[in-house]
Amino acid sequence: MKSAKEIFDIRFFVRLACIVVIIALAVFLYNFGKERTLLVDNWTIEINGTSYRAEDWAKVSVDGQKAQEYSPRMRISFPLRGRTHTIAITYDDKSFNEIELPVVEFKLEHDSSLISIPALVAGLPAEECIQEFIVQPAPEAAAEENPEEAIAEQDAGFGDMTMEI
Amino acid sequence: MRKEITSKDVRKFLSNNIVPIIFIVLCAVCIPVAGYTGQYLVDQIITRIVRNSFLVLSLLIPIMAGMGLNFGMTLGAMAGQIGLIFVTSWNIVSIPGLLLAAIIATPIAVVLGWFCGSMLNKAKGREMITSYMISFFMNGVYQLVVLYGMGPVIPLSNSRVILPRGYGVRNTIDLLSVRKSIDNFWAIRLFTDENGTGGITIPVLTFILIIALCLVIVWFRKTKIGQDMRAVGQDMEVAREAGIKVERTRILAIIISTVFAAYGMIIYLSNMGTLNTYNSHSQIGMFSIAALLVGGASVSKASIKNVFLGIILFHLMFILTPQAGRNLIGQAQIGEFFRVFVSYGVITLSLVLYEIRTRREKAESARNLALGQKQEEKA
Amino acid sequence: MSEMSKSLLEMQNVSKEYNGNPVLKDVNFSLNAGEVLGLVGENGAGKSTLMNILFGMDVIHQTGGYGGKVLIDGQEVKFASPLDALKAGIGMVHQEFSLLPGFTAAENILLNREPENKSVLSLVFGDRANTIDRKDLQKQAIAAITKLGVQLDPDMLVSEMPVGHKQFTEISREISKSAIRLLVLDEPTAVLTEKEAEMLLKAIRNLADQGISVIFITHRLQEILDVCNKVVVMRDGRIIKELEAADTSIAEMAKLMVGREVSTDKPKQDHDERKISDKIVLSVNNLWVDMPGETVRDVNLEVRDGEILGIGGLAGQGKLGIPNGIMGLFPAGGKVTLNGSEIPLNNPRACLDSSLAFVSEDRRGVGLLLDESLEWNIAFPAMQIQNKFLKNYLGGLIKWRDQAAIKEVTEKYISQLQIKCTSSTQKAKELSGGNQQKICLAKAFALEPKLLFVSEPTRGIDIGAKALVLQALREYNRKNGVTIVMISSELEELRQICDRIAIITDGAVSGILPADRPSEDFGMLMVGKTKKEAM
Amino acid sequence: MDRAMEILKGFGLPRLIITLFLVALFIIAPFAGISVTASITDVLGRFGQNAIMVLAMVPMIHSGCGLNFGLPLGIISGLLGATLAIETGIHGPVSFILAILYSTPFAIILGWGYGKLLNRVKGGEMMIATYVGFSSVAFMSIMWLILPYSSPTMVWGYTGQGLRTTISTEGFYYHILRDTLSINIGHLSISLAEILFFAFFAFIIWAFLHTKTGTAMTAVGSNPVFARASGINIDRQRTLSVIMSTWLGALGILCYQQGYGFVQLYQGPMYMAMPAVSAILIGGASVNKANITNVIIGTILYQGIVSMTPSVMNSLIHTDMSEVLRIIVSNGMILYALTRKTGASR
Repeated sequence: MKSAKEIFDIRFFVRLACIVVIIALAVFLYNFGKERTLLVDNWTIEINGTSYRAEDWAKVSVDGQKAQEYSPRMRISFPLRGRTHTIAITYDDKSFNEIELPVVEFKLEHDSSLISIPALVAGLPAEECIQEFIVQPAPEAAAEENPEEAIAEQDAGFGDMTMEI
Repeated sequence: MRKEITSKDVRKFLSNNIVPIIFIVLCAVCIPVAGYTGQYLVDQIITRIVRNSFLVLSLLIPIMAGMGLNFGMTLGAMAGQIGLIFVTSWNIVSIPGLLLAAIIATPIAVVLGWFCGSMLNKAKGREMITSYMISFFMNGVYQLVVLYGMGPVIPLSNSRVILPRGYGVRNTIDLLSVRKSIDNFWAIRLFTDENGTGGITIPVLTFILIIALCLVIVWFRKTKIGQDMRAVGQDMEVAREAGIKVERTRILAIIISTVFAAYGMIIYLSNMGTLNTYNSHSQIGMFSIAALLVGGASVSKASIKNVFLGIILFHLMFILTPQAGRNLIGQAQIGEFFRVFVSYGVITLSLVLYEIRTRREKAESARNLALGQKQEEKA
Repeated sequence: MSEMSKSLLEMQNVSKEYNGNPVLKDVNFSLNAGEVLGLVGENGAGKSTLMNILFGMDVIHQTGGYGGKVLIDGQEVKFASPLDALKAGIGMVHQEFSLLPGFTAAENILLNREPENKSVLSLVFGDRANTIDRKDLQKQAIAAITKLGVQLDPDMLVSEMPVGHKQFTEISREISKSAIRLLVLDEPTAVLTEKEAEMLLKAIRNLADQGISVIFITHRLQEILDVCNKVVVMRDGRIIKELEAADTSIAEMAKLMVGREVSTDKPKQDHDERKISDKIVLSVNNLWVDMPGETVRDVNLEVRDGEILGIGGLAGQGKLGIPNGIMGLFPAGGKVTLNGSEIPLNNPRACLDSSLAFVSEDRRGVGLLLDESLEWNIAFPAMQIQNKFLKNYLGGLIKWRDQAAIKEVTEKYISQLQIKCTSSTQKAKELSGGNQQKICLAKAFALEPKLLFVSEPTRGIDIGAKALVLQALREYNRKNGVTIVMISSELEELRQICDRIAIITDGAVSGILPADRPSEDFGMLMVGKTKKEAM
Repeated sequence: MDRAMEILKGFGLPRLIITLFLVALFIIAPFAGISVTASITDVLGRFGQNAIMVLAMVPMIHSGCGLNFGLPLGIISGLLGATLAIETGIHGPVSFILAILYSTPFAIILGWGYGKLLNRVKGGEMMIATYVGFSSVAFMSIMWLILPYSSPTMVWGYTGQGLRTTISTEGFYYHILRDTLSINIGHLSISLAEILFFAFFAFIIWAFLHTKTGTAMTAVGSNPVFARASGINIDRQRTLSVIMSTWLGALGILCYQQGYGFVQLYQGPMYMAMPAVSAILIGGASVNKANITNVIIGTILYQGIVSMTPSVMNSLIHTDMSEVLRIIVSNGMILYALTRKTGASR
């Protein structure tokens, strides 16, 4: 039997540290590399009973990318990596003055989220402007795939010969 | 002093390098017939090297440990695919996605490699056929997991990965999110035309990775474990007498190979851009082994040089033959069948040559004895 | 020099039994530091068992340990494994090389004891991730080679070495182990050329001068005289005599090795005065056989009609190669004539067709179909060679196995040779060694040969079975007039049953003597003295 | 009790599990709404179709060449026979006999070459056999494209050159055995001709193994050194066994085609060795021991599982796991045989 001292030597701790670092790296990569979809939306929206009307014109830049111009009832999706992002909005007020909103920082929680320009313009805190966006599964146009068939074919030797490698 | 080159030396050189020579001749004949431009071919070859060299390199270590061609590298490919299925489902993109896939694939590859290695320890002397059957067997298990386990048991739900019926992974998964992310991270383009297309693309980062793996293998040969593997590969009994843990060393060789194969598969698929869930891995072992053998490796001896020469020659043949077939007979299909025939044929030829050579060496001692008596008589 | 007086190794009353058969009885000897001890004896005298005990080999533990004491520096030791013996500074060089052909001498010398560069990676991947320090490896190897005092290139691949260098590599490996104090060399010169052997003997003296004791096992008695301080002669598991090398001679040692007590010196069996005709049945000229471990180099031999010719000699000298070569089981060359017609070599069928038969020493490997019934084993060669036990249908187109005839012949031999078995359909692997041997004999008898080779017929079977087997052979010879060539390592056995005995050394016949000659004469032949010198 | 354990041990755990699994399937079947008689009909039909290919394993195992992973070579001879027979345009039972006759010389020539090759690579037969099979399939794929066949039933319509991937045996020898001498009891239908066809060849093999040459072949497989010491020409026995195996493979595929209804060319024969290999192993054979009983039991068990699992599984859990299950069972069986300590001589 090995004594406790022999098991818990420096090598043990180095290995433990390695495993911890790798797990930490994995967690970091998961957060850092995860791509989420953000829909920036200029629709009239109702939040907590209050209705916010769509802006007539707005210019929005997510994470400092090239700004996009919005007219009402417009919705553009951005694939975003990582969790924390910023949004900068420029909009026209009623007297057609261009007003730049201070840059808002927000976090994405869901795979697909929707952020509302009118709500942000109205000065609501960012968390309240974001909602989860549930994608309606589009009806499958193509015939349903059947992996079982693929397996059976593969076993019969088909599909090997023309393979690109 | 100039060494005389006798016809015996030439014959020996030919018989030791018969496979690469066949391929060089084959390619030399096909290049003019296929009629591709040199630039196109160079670009294609670079792409193939990028794609395949990691996979082929993973075969070297078991050969060093005397376990022959590791047909079980398919297991590593499965692990790599499982890693990619996870990151695609979680939508982790670009290089972080590939890194995470590699982290996920590693423990799976280690377990599979351990399984494969322990099995091979029970079948000493027929490692190759056994590792071949292991790859078939584990293919079934992989399908069980991917087709019925993913969804209900392993919680994945992304519709890009999982079939609409709620369980099982799609036949093909689009890897757009990670496609060429390592290659394009730092790519140098040469000889492009006005539109910025065509020409030759050199993915520098991928090459750095491949060179790093080569260095790792060179370093590995110099380590104690590398030395042990060479010892075990030459004679298990002598190694055991010297106190080397033979079984453990052999298992380690397979584990390392499997893990490298997993990484290789991730690089390969990220370059390809699509994952054929039920097909990609099943043939990759065969093609990698064929490429290595084309480079002049044998069942018992292989080097990094063989890997690169092999990939260049084998894939040159692979690119050329369909076009050559079309230009020659008017049917590309013949070329396609031909290249498959050549792949299988090369493996067959190498295996046969290896067995014959081993037996010939055994027969040598009798000849020496007869010779000795004759010389005595003369004296 | 008070150190010298204290013995490094001492054996007290060591004894050992295998399954109730005593193989070592009351062995006592001692060895001082820096001494070279010669250990001589015939095969089976107990030398290797003694060494196995010294090294704590598994085979000893598995068969119930040993009696008596082994002392090192006056302390009793019981090694659990060879590794323990190694730790105590005892090393052994075996007869078979344990070298890796693709490694250099230096790599082989330090196999699995390579000096390493510590690297950080070893903290994660374990010690085996350290790289090997090639420079130090070279240095240590050279140190060991210099200590031995031989010429050996540390960078030479083993596969390209002459045999002598391989032997030096093996010995250097033992010496390179730290704290080596006692080295056991098992027939190190057997495979060497004269020059290499000389070098080795010098090296042994060299080691002894450095205070390392050596136990030197050899059959070349001259070497004992050249290099040893004292000699221990073993026979039948006993130490017959301990001699000072300075005051003995080859003749004395040879006599002690093979000699029996006066009462048994005359072979027990009645050598019934019978006339052996001068007719030569089989003559062998310039035979060479490539049988690993039993190489035949140049054998010339004549076998007379109706006699029993014994072929003896020490293990590894090539006596087993002769029948195996003639019968085509190993690559062979030369000329073999049976009754005036030449027999093609490397063709077992031709030998069998010309009424030769062979009972192999390798019962399980060559002699038997272990997974098949006794009926098959006995009837098979006769069926294949002579079309016996077959029923012909359709005018001989279909040769059907005649189960009844096979059963009949099997039962005949079962009763004739008193084979113990449940039935004639029992599997051969289920029988005991002695009964398996009888099956092998029955197989050969069923062929009804004119000349029968029997190789080591009594190896590994108990005494009762031994007597039966020998009796069966003799009867077969007398009744059927079949000439028998019997190969055996046991000289006494040969002397009991044979008419003449040929002794093989170094792959050639060193002499042929009538069986009733005193055993010393054979002993002299065995240790490499020619017939003339023995006279 | 010990005796029972002994028998159990000899039977082998994996085989036991497979048998119990099949029995369980038959017990469950009626509850899942599947007719047992229809299932038995199906299993027997598949048995008749496949048994000869399994039988083709026997000679090579007997002579110590190991499992015949090179079965595709025999199948190719069969395919050549089949296509040549169809090319003649003769319909009906005669075409089946013609196919057998045409395929025989190919089987003998290919088997002879294959045997010579295997003799030069003793010890590495199985791996090389696998790849000889694959290479020959790939080579024949090219040949099917360029050989000058002209029968319109076989050649691609639009190019007029190259054979189709599947050719119907309808009108030639489709169900030539299946529908002859078939016994119908309710839903149970047994094709006597198919079974007799197999029984005939099984008998020939059985009888062969009782002749002088057959005995020599078995001895070669059991202990090649013994056989050589007894004056047997090992190489010749091995070559003979390979020729027999190849010829039986050719017959096997013809028998398969008459039941299945199609001639499958190109990559069709690629993996056909695996089911046959694993069937004989399931039947109790090992890498170097096999007999006719192993063939019969193995084929029934293997085909039973292949035909029963999909229907039972489908009706129970509405998931067709049968294909995956088949891959695991059949390859697992081969793996088990390869990694067993006993019979590890090769």
